[in-house]
Amino acid sequence: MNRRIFMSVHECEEDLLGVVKAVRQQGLKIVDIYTPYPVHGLDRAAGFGPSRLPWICFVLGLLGAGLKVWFEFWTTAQDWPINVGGKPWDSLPAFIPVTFEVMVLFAGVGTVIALFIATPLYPGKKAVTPFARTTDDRFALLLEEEDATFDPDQVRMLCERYNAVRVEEREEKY
Amino acid sequence: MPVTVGAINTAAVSGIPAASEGENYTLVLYPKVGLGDGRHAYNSWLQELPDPVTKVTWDNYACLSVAAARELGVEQGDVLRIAAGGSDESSTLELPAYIQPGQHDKVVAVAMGYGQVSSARFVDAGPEWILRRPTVGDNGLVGKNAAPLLSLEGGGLRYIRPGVSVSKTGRKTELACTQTHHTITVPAELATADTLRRPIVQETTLAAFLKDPHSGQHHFHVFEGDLYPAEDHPYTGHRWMMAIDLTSCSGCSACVVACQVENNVPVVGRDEVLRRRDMQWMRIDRYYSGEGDEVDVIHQPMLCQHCENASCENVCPVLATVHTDEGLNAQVYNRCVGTRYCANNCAYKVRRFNWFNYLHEDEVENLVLNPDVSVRSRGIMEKCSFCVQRIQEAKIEAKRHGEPLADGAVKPACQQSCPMQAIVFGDANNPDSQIAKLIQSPRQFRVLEEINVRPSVHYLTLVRNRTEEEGSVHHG
Amino acid sequence: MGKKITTYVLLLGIALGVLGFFVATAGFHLPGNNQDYEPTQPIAFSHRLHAGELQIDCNYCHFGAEQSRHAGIPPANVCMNCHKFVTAPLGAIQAEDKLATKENRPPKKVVSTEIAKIYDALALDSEGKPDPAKQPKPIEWVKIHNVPDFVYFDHRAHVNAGVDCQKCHGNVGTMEVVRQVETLAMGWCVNCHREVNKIGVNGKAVQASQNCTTCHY
Amino acid sequence: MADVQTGLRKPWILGDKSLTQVSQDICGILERKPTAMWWTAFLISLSVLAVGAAATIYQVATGIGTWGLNKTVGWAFDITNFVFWIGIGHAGTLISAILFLFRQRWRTSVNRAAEAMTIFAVICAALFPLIHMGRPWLFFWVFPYPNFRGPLWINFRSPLVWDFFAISTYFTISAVFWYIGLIPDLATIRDRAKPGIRRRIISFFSMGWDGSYRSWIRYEIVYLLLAGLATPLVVSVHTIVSWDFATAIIPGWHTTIFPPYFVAGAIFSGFAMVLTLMIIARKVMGLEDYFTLRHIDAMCKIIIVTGSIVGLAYLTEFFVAAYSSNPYEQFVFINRALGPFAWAYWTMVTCNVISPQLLWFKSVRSCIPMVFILTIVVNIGMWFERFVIVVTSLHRDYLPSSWADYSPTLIEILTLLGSFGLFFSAFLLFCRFLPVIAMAEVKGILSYGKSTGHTETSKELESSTKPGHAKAPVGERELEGASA
Repeated sequence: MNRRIFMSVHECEEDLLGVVKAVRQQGLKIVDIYTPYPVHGLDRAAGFGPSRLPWICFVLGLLGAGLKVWFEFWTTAQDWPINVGGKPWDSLPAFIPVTFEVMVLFAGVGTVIALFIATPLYPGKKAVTPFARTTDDRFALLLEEEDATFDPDQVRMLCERYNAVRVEEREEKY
Repeated sequence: MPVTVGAINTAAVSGIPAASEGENYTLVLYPKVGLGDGRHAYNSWLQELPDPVTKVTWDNYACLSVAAARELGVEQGDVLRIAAGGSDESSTLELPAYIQPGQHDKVVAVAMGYGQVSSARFVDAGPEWILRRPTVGDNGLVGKNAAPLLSLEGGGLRYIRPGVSVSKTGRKTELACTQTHHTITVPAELATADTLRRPIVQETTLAAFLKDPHSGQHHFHVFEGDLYPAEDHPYTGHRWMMAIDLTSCSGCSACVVACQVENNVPVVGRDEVLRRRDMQWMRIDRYYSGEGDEVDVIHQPMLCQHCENASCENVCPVLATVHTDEGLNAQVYNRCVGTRYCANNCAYKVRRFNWFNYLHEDEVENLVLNPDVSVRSRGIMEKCSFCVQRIQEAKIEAKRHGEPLADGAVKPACQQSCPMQAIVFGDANNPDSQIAKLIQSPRQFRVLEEINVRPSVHYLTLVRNRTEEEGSVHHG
Repeated sequence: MGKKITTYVLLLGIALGVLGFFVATAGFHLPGNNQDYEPTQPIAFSHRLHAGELQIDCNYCHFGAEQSRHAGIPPANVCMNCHKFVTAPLGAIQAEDKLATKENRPPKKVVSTEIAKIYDALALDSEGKPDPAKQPKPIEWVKIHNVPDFVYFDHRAHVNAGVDCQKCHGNVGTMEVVRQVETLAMGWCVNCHREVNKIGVNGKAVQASQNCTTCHY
Repeated sequence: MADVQTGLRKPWILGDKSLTQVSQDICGILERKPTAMWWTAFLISLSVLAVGAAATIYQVATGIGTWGLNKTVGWAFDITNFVFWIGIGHAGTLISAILFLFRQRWRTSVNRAAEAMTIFAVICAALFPLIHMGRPWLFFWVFPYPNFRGPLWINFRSPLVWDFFAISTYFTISAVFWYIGLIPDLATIRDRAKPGIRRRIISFFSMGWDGSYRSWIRYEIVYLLLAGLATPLVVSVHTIVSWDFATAIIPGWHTTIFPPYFVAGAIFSGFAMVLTLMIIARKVMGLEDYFTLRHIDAMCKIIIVTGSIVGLAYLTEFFVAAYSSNPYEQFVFINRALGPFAWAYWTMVTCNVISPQLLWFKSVRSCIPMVFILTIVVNIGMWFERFVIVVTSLHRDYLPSSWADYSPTLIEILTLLGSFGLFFSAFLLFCRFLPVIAMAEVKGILSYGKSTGHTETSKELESSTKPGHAKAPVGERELEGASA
């Protein structure tokens, strides 16, 4: 299925924030925004929902810590208990450091992998930027022309009010 | 138990001339403990055996008293020329000085048994690497032969020669010493008065001991209770322990050699001893206590203490040193990766590390390797095992014959060779054993008891045969 | 067309390569693991015949196992306890007997080539009499069950505890040529020690030590 | 939003840069040929590394006896270097993570280089526990993997095992953090690069980053999570390293003060090293506008604080020893100050406690050569701190019979030098091939502290001009953009 995309390119973050707020007020559907750096407040302005990655991080951390405590207990107290320096079989305080490290390792690496899957990002992936300079100094706002009520000319005027340096319409498969 | 001391036969020493006056010294030649008159000079074990008093290996030296050294302006290691009159080469000897507290001020003492042709075989002793220094001296031999300075008098050899002159040559050599701090006290400038003497040896006098068998004991803050549940590690079978009687120990070092022979402990050569890497599992710590030249000597055999709460075990990352259920601190050579953490964390510094591939240097030694003990390669920690190979053998034999293990059936090499029977080893869980009784002795103490590592090696207070109750005994 | 052939050749090559890899690595053992070691011995001694068919007790030849750390390789004298008289397979002797009857002469002593090697080692002639021209020399048996030098295994302790020889050496009585059946890895030893502490050895309760110093010193 | 906070604050980035100028400045370094200075520095580092590698190979081939260790002093240069490098490695994650959580904007100029420094320092550090082993080829025994020994596991009670986990986790998380931070910048470089092999490689590693805001949201969250995880991690790592000593029974090691003391020391030395590197880098690569005197000033202040904490720790150690009435403990500290290694002890005190006090003076903080020298002095001092802790505690412990001295061999000294060679070689390569300054982050703070002129102008336009006011330039840019 094809859809029509309306793109407006801006030069600075204030213009972008302004135009995003304005199009949201008009009830237009934002497909995506391309920025060279994370613009603060844009997520709220664009109405993008919060990420669920913190939950993944939390669960993985718990999993890592739990597995490690169990593993340390199992190896030193159950599988092959060996008397080391008269310490009890289950030397829980001595297990804390490694448990903590494994928790951080699981949570950190797991979250990053989750990010790569969710975004998605992977080595060798071909980048599809709507406009070449969005990784340099341009901010691009992509709107979807949902139905006939979308008036390209009116939107163009709105965008240009926020110093759009370029406005463009295109067909896109999706 | 009263002790009687036999009368000294003064007639036997009447022939010794009085100490010479003025610049002249009396040269005393004495046979070396290990080498004898030199007949054992080919034996690398004995060459590397530290002298019981000076702790020097691989060399002979001229012992001077502290006062004589001060008078001559001599420091340890200064090469001295000892000239015994006469112009020929054989009547002079150049040897490094060793300053010996407690020696007569007018005596210079030199060990025999060195400079033997048979010691030329040690030219390659020790590991081969770029910074190594040779084991033999400039003459290609170990030490200098002092025999030409013997004199023949009345058909007998005289080991004492008065009227020798001692002068400095200006050269200096290092002596390969296994112990470089000689007193039981720490340097005075680095201590407060009450921390000067370390409470690691208990000693008392006979008079005080007869009055109170507990005399000489230190009263540590003994650790009450334990953080850890004791039921995790009950010692229900055998519980191997050792007791060493400091009163009996004469420092002869037979145990040191016996242990080296039994356990395939390598000989490392002079350079390695100089680098403080001697490998003997058992050492005899010799401390001087007392002031100036008036010193008492303490010999304290020191070996792995097989601590119940061994600090070495906790730190090994790979479980190469762990505890057995018979109370042994096991060192598993083939598991060791050589982090040396255990040696660092040993309060007694009894762990030995194979810095190089040591053995296989000496062909003769390799012929007498004990097949019952692994030969350790480089990068591995080793230490006293309480001769666990003998324990295993005795246990299996007892089981084979269906008999309980008798007390005394296991004798580690040190105990076996101790002429004073100062070392007793056995199963402390056997109430009839000798060791079980000794650890109840009022003289019993353990070294560094206050750090709660719970050593399995017990010592018995050194009782000096003195009538005064205090004498030169210094309490820490 | 040429391209297609190249593709087929390549695919075949890959398939063969993968197959070859699996064949080559099928017998892969970690370094130090000599499982399935089956060397040729200087004498084609058959454990199947002696231990299996003839039911000779292991301890008859390997008498060290009960009394010492090593089971030991029997000296050639032990072989001679029987092979002084048993010199060849029955068939060969009967054939010689037949031949001798036919030729009307006393039968010659038949010594099989393998047994002759024992005689050779003991410097005996074919009659079993000392031969001054020969020098006695040891038979160079190849050691199969070998543990590293830092492992001190003791046969005595195991045999006297009632452990069957087959537990470690496999069913030697069925082997024409002896092969190492077990890995002899540390885990294999340890797990047996754990197991027998629970179930005993042949019904007898034992205490198999799991201390490191049991084997390593 | 930026207009609210501006006005009173000074910008962190000088030169009134535009967004594309930032890309131009940072990527320009990578797009030019390396300078003669870079080649000289790189070749020197590489030669030093080669010498160190030769010494290490000789040591591994011959035996650890080629070091000056003995039965009493079992660790010296090896663990000293290890703790030293780990300490250096702490600043990177601290700047990246802790300052990120505290919203310290100045971190953006230094965090990339500091993170790279962390990674290289951790590599240098991890090398020493490896080569200090008697049998380094069996190092993997420290890892609990299933095996044919029973299976025989490892001793989780050993601080060396904790170390192993701490360092590998720290290295992994730091590397991931660093790489995550690099992705948007790699995309910038990719989109600037001419087609060719370089572009293909960068494109591969940029993971198809396109600057989509949906990605940015997740990215920001992950970055925040990683910062939140790395902050306790960075504290835990040096705490665990300090437990190598603190859990031992050797007087001078066995002390509860070590964790905070070590963490403060690590930050202290790490910041000093970051400053050393950045002062060189700003000069050589012309980054004066990005790494300004204000940055140096801020970092100097942290050095004063951490240096003073370290000084306090030295005093506390003496107090605790005196208060303990433990003769062994008391002796160790008197021996440190007055014994055979007193020279090392007083070098440490001079470099770590006395010299950073100069930084109280604004004039010293703003004199770059002075700061440069002081940072090097601090690092010398921190190396000696670890040397003093390791060697003076060991060489005279409980039994006087086993007291021994220690002196390093040539092999040990060359190994230490070699680790510096490795560190600087890696850092120089990093400067050549990757952006030294986090462009995406710097762009984010460009407007901070700037006059709000631009925004006001646009507002003005919004109200006064008609839509479609921006004329001619738009057309030009449209053409320019059409090629995308």
